[in-house]
Amino acid sequence: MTKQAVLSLEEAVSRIEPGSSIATGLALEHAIPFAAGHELLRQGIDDLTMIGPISDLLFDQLVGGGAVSRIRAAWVGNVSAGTGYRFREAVESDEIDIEDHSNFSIALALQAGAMGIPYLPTRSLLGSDVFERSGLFREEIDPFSGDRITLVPAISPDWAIVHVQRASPDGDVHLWGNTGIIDPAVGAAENVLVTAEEVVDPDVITSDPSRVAITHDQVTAVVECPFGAHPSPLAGHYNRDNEYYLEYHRRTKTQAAFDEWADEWVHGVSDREEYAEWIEADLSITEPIVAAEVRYGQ
Amino acid sequence: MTKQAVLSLEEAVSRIEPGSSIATGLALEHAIPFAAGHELLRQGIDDLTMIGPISDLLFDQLVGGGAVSRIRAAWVGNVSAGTGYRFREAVESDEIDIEDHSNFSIALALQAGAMGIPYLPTRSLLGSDVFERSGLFREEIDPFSGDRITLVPAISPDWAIVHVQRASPDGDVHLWGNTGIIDPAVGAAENVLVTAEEVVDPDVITSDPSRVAITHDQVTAVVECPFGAHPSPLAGHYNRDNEYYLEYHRRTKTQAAFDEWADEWVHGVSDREEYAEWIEADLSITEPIVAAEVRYGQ
Amino acid sequence: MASEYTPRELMVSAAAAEIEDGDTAFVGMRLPLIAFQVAVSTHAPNSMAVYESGVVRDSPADGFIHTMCDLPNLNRAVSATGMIDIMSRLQRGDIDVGFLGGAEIDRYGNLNTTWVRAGDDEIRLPGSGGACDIACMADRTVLLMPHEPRRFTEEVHYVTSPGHSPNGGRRTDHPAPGGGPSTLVTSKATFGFDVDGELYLRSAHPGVSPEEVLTDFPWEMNTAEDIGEGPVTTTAQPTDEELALIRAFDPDGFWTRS
Amino acid sequence: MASEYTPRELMVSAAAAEIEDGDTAFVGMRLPLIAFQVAVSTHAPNSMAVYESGVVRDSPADGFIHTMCDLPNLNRAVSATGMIDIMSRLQRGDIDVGFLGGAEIDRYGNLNTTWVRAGDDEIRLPGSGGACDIACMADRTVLLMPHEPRRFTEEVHYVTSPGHSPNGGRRTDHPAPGGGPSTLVTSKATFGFDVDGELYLRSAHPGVSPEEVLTDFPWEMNTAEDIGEGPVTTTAQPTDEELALIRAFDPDGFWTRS
Repeated sequence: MTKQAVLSLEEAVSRIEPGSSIATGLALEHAIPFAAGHELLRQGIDDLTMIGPISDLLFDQLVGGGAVSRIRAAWVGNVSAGTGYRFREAVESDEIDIEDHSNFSIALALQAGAMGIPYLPTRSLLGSDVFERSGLFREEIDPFSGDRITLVPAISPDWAIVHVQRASPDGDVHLWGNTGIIDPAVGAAENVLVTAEEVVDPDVITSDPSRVAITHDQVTAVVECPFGAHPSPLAGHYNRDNEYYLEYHRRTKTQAAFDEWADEWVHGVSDREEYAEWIEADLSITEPIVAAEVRYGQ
Repeated sequence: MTKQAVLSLEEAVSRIEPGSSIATGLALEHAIPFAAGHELLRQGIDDLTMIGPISDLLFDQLVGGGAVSRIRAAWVGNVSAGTGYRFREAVESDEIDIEDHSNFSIALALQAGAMGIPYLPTRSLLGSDVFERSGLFREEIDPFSGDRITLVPAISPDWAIVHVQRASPDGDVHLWGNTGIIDPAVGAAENVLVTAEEVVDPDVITSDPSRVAITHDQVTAVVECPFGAHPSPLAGHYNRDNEYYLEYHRRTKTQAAFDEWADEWVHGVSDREEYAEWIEADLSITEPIVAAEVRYGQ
Repeated sequence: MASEYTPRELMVSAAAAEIEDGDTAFVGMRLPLIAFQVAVSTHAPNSMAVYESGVVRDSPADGFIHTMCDLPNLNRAVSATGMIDIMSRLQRGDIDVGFLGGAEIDRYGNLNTTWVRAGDDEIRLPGSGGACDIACMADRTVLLMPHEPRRFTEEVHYVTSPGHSPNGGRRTDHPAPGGGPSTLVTSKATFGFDVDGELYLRSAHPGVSPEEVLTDFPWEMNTAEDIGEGPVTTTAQPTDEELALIRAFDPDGFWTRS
Repeated sequence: MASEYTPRELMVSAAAAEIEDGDTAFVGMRLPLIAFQVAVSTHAPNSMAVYESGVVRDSPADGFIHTMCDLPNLNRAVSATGMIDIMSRLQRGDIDVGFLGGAEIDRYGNLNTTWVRAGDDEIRLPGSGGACDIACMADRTVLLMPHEPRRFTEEVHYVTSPGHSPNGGRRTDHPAPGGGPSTLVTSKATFGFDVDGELYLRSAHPGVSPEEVLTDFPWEMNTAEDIGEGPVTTTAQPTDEELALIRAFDPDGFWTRS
């Protein structure tokens, strides 16, 4: 409830305890909090349960770094190249536990958490092995129509980690572009860590209350973290670094190869400023579009 | 699905058949589509089922004008003055049927419609007569926890009528400020009538996809209708005309008095341009606040 | 000496006092609109208000608000979304205190704003709005009513906003998940709810005798003293600062001077 | 004479042909990203695409998109919200056609993208993403797969994306509300699903014989002729216009040239 102070990435991530459940990668291939994820690896915070929809690469990296015990997600891999080798090997060798979801079932589970209800009903899942081979969902009869329906129970993560375009120091957030399941996850989570491309004056945020996607009462820590979503894109800030995903795919077929990759890209990086200097591709916005003016007032 | 042509208010409203169910007044005291409502009265479209949360005055006017057979709502009256006399008299004399809701139960009913599911569960209602004296809701046992829970069945109105700040001629909409239950109602409705303060070039709307609240595939008709929400306020455009609400309260204690009021304010008005000239109060925005810049691009 | 003030100004002051620093308050129509602004301007600077139309605020509006949707209540707001977001905050237990009004109340704090009886007739009132939801799910609720004996009844004609269980234990044996009513503020007195969820007299407003208050109820009502909470006190008068704020937030006295 | 083209370019062209003018398509990863852009640029100018990340588009992106979330796919989009909005459109029946891939398929169009068996080993694949939801709830689905016999199986190892009922009648006796698979496009042929929901060969791609296609399946597969739909045809080649568009939307051939 109280307003937040801006923390360093190191300090903010250190508040996450080993064994926590963390929802992240919530905007699908957009605005993935890679910087925060890599800091989890640097600090050796492990035994994590990762929760997400499609996870484009970050979950694979966290698995490769030994941080993960369990995944509750709809898809884990590399959207550019398909397989995430670290995820695949860990699941096949039973090193991590996997709870299979569809994108909608994980969205509904978090939405139920955000709404403070025990479950949400859906017409999806029935007839699939996502339903049949899971002990999570229930089939019930809709008492109004008599139809078969699936109930998806609520998930309330310990943490949601979100990367956004701009936040006030207090933790009020402007976010635009694809948002995936950020809203439900933030509503459902016990704590929210916001990494922001820019920390701005509160007046910037309060100039446009309808753009505010996360309010400070929901936020545990705010970090200013330029390029915090790289290699994923951030609307208005930078494009996707496709080559990074392809290079990662080529370089992480074995654990030893991953460890070498991580020594370079995760452990060899002291902070995000240094990291930003490593990026070779020109990802900058060269054809900006400015949103049409909107006024409030009285 | 196909894009829309901009219609006159008269032509757009004439598409609504007598006997329709209409959700409106969805942003509570903000952006109430009074212009469209008054056009319903001028055209004598009746036997309507009105659906809404708090209805600040418009439902009372529609009842007074004889357009309504049934109301499914959480509150009907005059937020400035309390009682809506036309509503009260019609309910007490059994001229209209009333289905009592809470704000959340009507929101959830429309949200269930928008989500395409038969019901939504809630922890509200149980223990109240909103639940006990209604045949609509069901009490069930949450199969996960064993707790008692209420199921709110979906409502899918024939029409939603929404007033917005700006729309493209195709029917894509920018809307900001309080939105109440506009999103669920638009998702649930078979048809959507958009009255817009301004019809703008499509480029204005597409400059900011995250501001788009209604997409053209959901819209049946678009009307340019300046001052279409008066006497309610519209964010960025005009303030609330409080005196109108008080005058209405003073002038509509009897049906005859209402008829006289309506002759003046509804039937005596040929179009919204003429209506705008009648407004005496200065409701203009004298202290504008411009939303901070947002960029997209690639 | 405190300044002159109206009964409604005292009610606003008493309602504001029910908001603790750090609280999130669910604010609806009328007096609570002013009370939140007073609280956040005085003793509860870290409080926040949510409004079911979609607004979240943590500061007073810079201009009179007739309704939650008036434009000054949107300017510089924390956020503006929609009702599902706001009600979800309520349903998941994030709302500390909600404000409710009523045309009728019974000893367990059940409120009626839907139908009342007048002789053989039934009189239709506007209905619940969000009141039923707030009553069911807020951690605690504060009830505001004009002090008129006809409003105090053994059994409300319609339970719009549920109070405590008649079986004792407040909300223990009640299906609503929130904490239920904690305080009633009328234009003559303030009341609490005891361990069994029954109303008791806590303080009488300046110039009102506790006995006078008690006779307005059709049942034998306990006082703070009866339940071991110490003597019935005199309600604190609004301070000069509070009165100045109330008159700034309601400059024509529309909500608070009549 | 048509130009030279790759098998994937033909698949994109065939997939684009499955989008009718006025359709709303649910588009995921890879080839369908290109196919929608081709369709909306040619025969289906009034079609629209939704992406589960939150974007709705009715025009091609002005730049290569590796994923649905690439910035060119957001620019000048119809709207950008979140997954609950997009999936709600699907669940309420507003999606005409959805695209799915699979590592394995059986005769009823059940798809597996979760676990496959290789000898005694199980190989873990990325999982469903939104595929299960699209398969359950879209009015119809179009399936795209490389034409490799190991992918065609009597029983998929895991039903990620449900197809038709094995009891006949397509989706009649099946709990999923959508219409189920309507077309399979491989790198050698296109297939329909008959009244019982079983795959049948509709057309072989240029240079491929129908017999060669049929022997790749472990069951006796019907052809269009067998079920009275006329002879097996040759799949239409991509037109020069389509190829030019495909190469504009995928300028380095990342998705379509390898």
